[in-house]
Amino acid sequence: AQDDVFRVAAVAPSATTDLAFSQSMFDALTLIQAEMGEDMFQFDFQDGTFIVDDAAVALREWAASGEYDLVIAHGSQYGTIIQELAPEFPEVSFAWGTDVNTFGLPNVFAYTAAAEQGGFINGAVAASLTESNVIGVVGPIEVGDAKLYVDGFKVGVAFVNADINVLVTYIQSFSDVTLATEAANAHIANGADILTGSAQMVVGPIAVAVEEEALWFGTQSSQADLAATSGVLFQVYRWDVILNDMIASIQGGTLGGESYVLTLENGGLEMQISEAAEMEEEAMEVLQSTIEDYATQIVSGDIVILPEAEATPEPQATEEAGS
Amino acid sequence: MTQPINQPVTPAIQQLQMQGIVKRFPGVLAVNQVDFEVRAGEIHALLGENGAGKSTLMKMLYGLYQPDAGRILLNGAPVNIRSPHDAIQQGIGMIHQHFMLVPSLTAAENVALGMRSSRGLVLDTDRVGAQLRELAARYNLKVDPDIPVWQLAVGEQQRVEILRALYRGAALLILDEPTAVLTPQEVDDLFRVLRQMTADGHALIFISHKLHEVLAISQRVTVLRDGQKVATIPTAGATRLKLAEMMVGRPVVLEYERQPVQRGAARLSLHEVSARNDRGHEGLRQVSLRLCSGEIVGVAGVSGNGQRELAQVIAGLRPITGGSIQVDGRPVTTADPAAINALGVSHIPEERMVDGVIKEFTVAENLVLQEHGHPRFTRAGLFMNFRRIGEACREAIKAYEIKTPGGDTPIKNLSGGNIQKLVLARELSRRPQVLIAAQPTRGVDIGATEYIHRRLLAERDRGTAILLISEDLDEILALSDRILVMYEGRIVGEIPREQVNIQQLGALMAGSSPARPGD
Amino acid sequence: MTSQPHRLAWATALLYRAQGILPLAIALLLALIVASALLLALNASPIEAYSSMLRGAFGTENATAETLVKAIPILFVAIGICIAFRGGVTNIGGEGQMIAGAVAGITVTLALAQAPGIVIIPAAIVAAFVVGALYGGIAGFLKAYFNVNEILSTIMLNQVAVQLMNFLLNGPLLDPAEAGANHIPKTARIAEAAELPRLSFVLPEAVAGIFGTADLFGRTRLHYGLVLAVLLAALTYILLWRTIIGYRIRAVGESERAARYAGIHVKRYMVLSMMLAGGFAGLAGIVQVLGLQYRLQTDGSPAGFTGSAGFNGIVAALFGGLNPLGAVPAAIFFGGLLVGAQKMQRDLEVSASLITAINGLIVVFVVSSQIFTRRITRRQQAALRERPPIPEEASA
Amino acid sequence: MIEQILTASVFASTIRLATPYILAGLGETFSQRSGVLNLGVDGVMLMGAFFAFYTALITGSAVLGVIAALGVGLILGLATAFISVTLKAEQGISGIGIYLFGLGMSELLFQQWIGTPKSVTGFPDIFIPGLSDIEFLGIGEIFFQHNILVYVAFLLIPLSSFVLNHTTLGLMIRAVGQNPQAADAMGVNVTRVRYATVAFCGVMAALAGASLSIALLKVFQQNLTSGLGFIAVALVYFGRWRPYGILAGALLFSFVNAVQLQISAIGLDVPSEFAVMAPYVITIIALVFASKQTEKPTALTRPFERGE
Ligand SMILES: Nc1ncnc2c1ncn2[C@@H]1O[C@H](COP(=O)(O)OP(=O)(O)OP(=O)(O)O)[C@@H](O)[C@H]1O
Ligand SMILES: Nc1ncnc2c1ncn2[C@@H]1O[C@H](COP(=O)(O)OP(=O)(O)OP(=O)(O)O)[C@@H](O)[C@H]1O
Ligand SMILES: [Mg+2]
Ligand SMILES: [Mg+2]
Repeated sequence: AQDDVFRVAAVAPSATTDLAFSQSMFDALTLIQAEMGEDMFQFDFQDGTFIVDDAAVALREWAASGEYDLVIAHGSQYGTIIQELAPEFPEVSFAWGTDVNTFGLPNVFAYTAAAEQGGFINGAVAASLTESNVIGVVGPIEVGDAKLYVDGFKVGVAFVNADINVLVTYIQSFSDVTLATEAANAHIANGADILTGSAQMVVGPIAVAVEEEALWFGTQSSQADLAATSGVLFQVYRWDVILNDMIASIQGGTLGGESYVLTLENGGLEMQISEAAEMEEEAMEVLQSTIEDYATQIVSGDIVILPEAEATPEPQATEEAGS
Repeated sequence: MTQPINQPVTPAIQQLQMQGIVKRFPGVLAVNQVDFEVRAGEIHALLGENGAGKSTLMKMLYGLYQPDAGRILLNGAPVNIRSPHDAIQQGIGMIHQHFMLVPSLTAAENVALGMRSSRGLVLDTDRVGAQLRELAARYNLKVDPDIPVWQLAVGEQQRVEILRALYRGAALLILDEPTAVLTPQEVDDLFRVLRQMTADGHALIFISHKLHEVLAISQRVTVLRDGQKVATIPTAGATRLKLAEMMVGRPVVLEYERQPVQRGAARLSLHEVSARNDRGHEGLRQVSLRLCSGEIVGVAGVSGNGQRELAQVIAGLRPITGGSIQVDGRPVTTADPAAINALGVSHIPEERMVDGVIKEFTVAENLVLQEHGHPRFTRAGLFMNFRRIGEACREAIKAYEIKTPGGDTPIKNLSGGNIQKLVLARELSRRPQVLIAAQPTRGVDIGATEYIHRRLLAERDRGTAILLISEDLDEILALSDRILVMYEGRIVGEIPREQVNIQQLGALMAGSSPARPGD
Repeated sequence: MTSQPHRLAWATALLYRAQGILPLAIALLLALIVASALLLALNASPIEAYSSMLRGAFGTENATAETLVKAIPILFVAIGICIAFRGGVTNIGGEGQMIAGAVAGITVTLALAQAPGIVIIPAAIVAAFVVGALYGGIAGFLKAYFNVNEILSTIMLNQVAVQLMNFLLNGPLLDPAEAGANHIPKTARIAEAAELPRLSFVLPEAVAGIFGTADLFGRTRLHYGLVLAVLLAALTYILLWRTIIGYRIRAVGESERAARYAGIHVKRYMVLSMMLAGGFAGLAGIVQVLGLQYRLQTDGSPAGFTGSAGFNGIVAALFGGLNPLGAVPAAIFFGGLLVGAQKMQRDLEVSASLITAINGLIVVFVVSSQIFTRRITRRQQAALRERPPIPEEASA
Repeated sequence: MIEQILTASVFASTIRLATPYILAGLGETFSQRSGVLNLGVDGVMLMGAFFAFYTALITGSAVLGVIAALGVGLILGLATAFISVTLKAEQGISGIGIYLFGLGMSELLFQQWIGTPKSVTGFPDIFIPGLSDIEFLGIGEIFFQHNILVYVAFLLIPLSSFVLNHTTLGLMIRAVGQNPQAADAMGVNVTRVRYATVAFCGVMAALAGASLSIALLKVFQQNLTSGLGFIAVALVYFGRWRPYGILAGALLFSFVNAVQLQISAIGLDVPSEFAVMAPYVITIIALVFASKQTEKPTALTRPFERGE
């Protein structure tokens, strides 16, 4: 941009209030704006563009306008668009996720989240809290960070107690609350006393957890308010962490070529304990320390959650982005 | 939506007058300055050709249309009839040209429809049914209130309509072409009922094309032509010829001179053919017949005794469950309509608006309904050849005196008579060996009827074998060389032209017993 | 609309269209007025909103291009719907048939990756049409021979299709590069050669001035799918109103009984209409892939891929009077509506939901206005009927 | 194995899932029986769901929530009637328009008035005294431990069937859908009847929405129904315009859904895509075998013109 205001534009597939994927990005941008101030940082956000071609139109227009320092396509389904668009507008910096593939383009950032890490911790903690030794998981489609989270969660549970039965249902939809709710009900009926899940339709399962007084573990955004006393632990995507890095390198003249991964290590993955959860002081402290304990082990590599092939890939750094 | 009276009331209409009535439809002046009057205890006949405006005039009386000008007086007092509901309230009932019954409902339900129930919100069809039976007994009409009307023969359906009007206490009853579909016996019964009603003080309006009926039943006749009133005259002293000329506006011939029959080789033969009807019952039972070139064989019978099924099996429109059919000695028992067409069999279907034409299609498109794929009307066996079709259409329009703005007009804009002429033109233009003519002049006026009859006779003299299926005995008698009578799916009698007598015919049609089917 | 093309029919048809515009315009106006209330409630300026909507739809070279791009799949579906509805079958299965076509098409495209475009593209298009037709044919067959209501079956089959796609994109068709556990369900990118060429118009200097570019749509995503769609719209018009098959399809649609009387195999033609409709929807699917997305990808929902073109196509077809030629402007109208709405969302930073609501209002108002259009038409037909009938010297 | 899948809770889940389909389907049945196809059901459901939820959220009363839903359903129903009966608009299109409007408005209002997903107390499950603890075959759990709207839905089935077949109103509805000209000629006010049924359809759709947002799910989110209303319309065809037919369709569809969820819950190795697909496939197959000739309302989607 001409002036010294840093301008960002972003598309996201669902609503900014979805308590999940899209909200995580919106919250991050809002946070950055709060930190840098309105006069230094502004952003446009188009939500609900689950139709890929609608996103394409927005991204192209923003890129062509030349008014934006960074154009974000927040959704792995937008990758192809970026791949086509970026070469046409070499002076514009693009970012897309969740993925680590920059297509070897100098003006494309890629970002993703090592969801299995928080998944592991959620799972381990859940394992230590379950009394029925049955835990229910409601997932959307068996792909992307949803799958990573669920896989990590299962490993975490097994890490603590291999006998615990983890029931997993993928309902093949990110949005079908009714199906998600009945899936959760099925888990409860099969003895689950703890539920978790990923994507925006988890509002259904959360309501079930509240109703059935089961515990809820969340991911992507904090669902503490909705989960109320059922909520325990949430893995929150702090995109602001990596966005700040991107902004820095853009201001430093590097428009892309690098990919970022939210991890416990870089603070991009934040484990938030629900305030609403009714826990005694010491229980709280115990929980705190166990979480930190697992975190350090994961960071140090003492705990390997998933085999190379199944885990979140390492960030790529292309030579342009090198120095 | 509710209707207070649930018992026949004593008629309250002494006199009804329509004064200076005008009704315009887009492009048509349907009714033009017509005065009309009917009194309690009289039957006033309304005569006119297709499109003369009879139905429209009556629909205004029944609140279905609003007059553009003129007024209606009940017992001298002006009334405003905005809907059928108003008309019913005023004690006016109407038997429509196209029956106004809901096929899926029983007779009792059809009567109860729109009336207040004696059980409040809950239906009382059983009671209605019982009362219907009483009423039917009083007028000596036979109906079963408890079976869906689609299962009733046309005559029975009409009885239901009449009973419904009586049940609702109609003091003035309009009957729009009530006899078009009845047998002589049924007509006689109807007339008996009508006379009884007038005796009870009802006022009746009777619409028909059939002059002898008008002469037989009415006290006064009003003739309409092109929406205008020609005259109102007392029936006494009027003659068929006079009325016919008033209707048509020119002298008409009511008897045809005919060549002696030149019976040739057998064209169509059925051997013990059986078939199911729409209700899955046996509609045709071991029917055998031979049809030779140069003759017209009439099939008489009360509607619903298998005539429809007979025409359909011959045309290949209905699968047969037994027997065999041959055209020119070739078996066509399992052939499809296209193949049978190609063998030179033409078929004028009974329900012309449903089977015979496609309403939304143009006159030209309808003219090639079966032959649309014929080399004559196609290019490269793939495209329609509209130039050729257009030519053929213009010829047909001219040759058959079809009144239409042109070949590109949707056929639904034509009058019934002209649509029938088009069907006739289409079927005859294929120079058929065999012609199945089902109810060829139903609902068609004198002018057109006369024309169609002449054409059929000409075809016969040309050597075509014609099977004439009709519920109009006059037509059967006027045209047939032989008459077959159908009853309950069987051919119950054959009478050569020379030996016909009405009583015998009627008896055969009624299953050779006073009782009629459907009872 | 008289169903046989004829000079006079054409003249009047044009006249109808001309006069039909008036109620349409009023309806749009009313819809926008009502929508204004919504906008004001969200303290957004209606004027701004609508001007940005217009700009977003046709304001710039790129906007116009995007409108056309959006219209392409809608038009393909609409063409098929014209055939189906004319043939008397109600096809609500456009979404599923699009998916079926796209899956088949991309499979062929990837299989032929090495072949030249001249081979791949036609092969993919044919595959998409055939499989779309077969998928649509299921509903047609069930209707004709098992009397299964096609509205029910097509609605259900939409869901079946999307699940099949999810399965295939997670397994057999998954992009090898996406082998990782956190893969995204998408196919490999199609070969450059398989891409539908971009469509642009080289303008002579004279005109270039007006458009401000010598290479109209040069830098946009507009692709040759548009040409194909418009071409097929014209061909379908001919099919329906100039050929024997079209005659039979329409006959079956208008009156099954009369069609049987005419010697037409009614059931066969029911299935055929449904198959053609499915085939065109299939084309809509593959053209989205070859012309725009370059790979097939799912978010689990049909709309994610189809953009609801399978439904919008129905509305466009009905707006177009179930006439493929009428469907062309109708589809573009919808394309503009959808693209313009997105632009409005960006400019005013109102939520996508407001846009959806406004689109709903516009559809309702426009369709409600057609009663007035019909009245005008009827008056014109009456005028037509008043022309003197053929003189009849033969009579009397 | 089998007893692992066909647990009482699966049948209970079937009953719960069937409820919105039954409510919406019954309304659509009345509308179609009178000759009006209402494709806007899903949109009206969403509006009903939202207003029920919002009212319950701010007043804390689920009952008021239902009343609000009924109100908005009535308004939208009357609007639909005006569009398709008075303005005689092509019912296929106007329905989609109404759907889009409801879809957008419900989400918009949600964002404006509520913002982020919240949950409400909603209707609790009512354990029918005596019946709810029948152990035998899990009868108690299956039938007698549901929220009030579930009971309402199932009670409305015999009621609707009675109204359609044994009341003067029902007779008028059937007649108007079969032969409006005849009904009109008998003094039935076709327009009024259709307004009544279409308005009722709106009310029922809204109630179906409420049964999701404040009874079954107790949350609201954009596009909460995700197309459920369209399935409900399809089930009307499945049920051949008869209330008990709707019941059969809704139960079949929901049962297969409940079973597929249970199957994946207990970890049987069925690709989830095929599990999710099952209800749709089986509904079609069932219709193939069930199909005799249907008694579709003859005048369906045909506007009424007097004297034609
Ligand atoms: N609803 C309508 N719209 C337009 N024109 C109509 C309508 N109803 C009748 N007409 C026209 O008005 C004229 C009178 O029609 P009407 O039905 O009254 O004739 P009719 O005397 O009853 O003929 P028929 O003996 O065939 O019943 C005809 O030209 C007809 O085409
Ligand atoms: N030689 C012909 N003479 C008269 N009519 C023909 C002829 N050929 C085709 N037709 C007409 O074309 C229609 C069907 O004939 P055709 O043999 O083309 O049917 P088909 O193609 O075998 O079956 P389908 O009707 O399903 O296409 C019928 O209406 C028939 O009247
Ligand atoms: Mg008449
Ligand atoms: Mg007549």
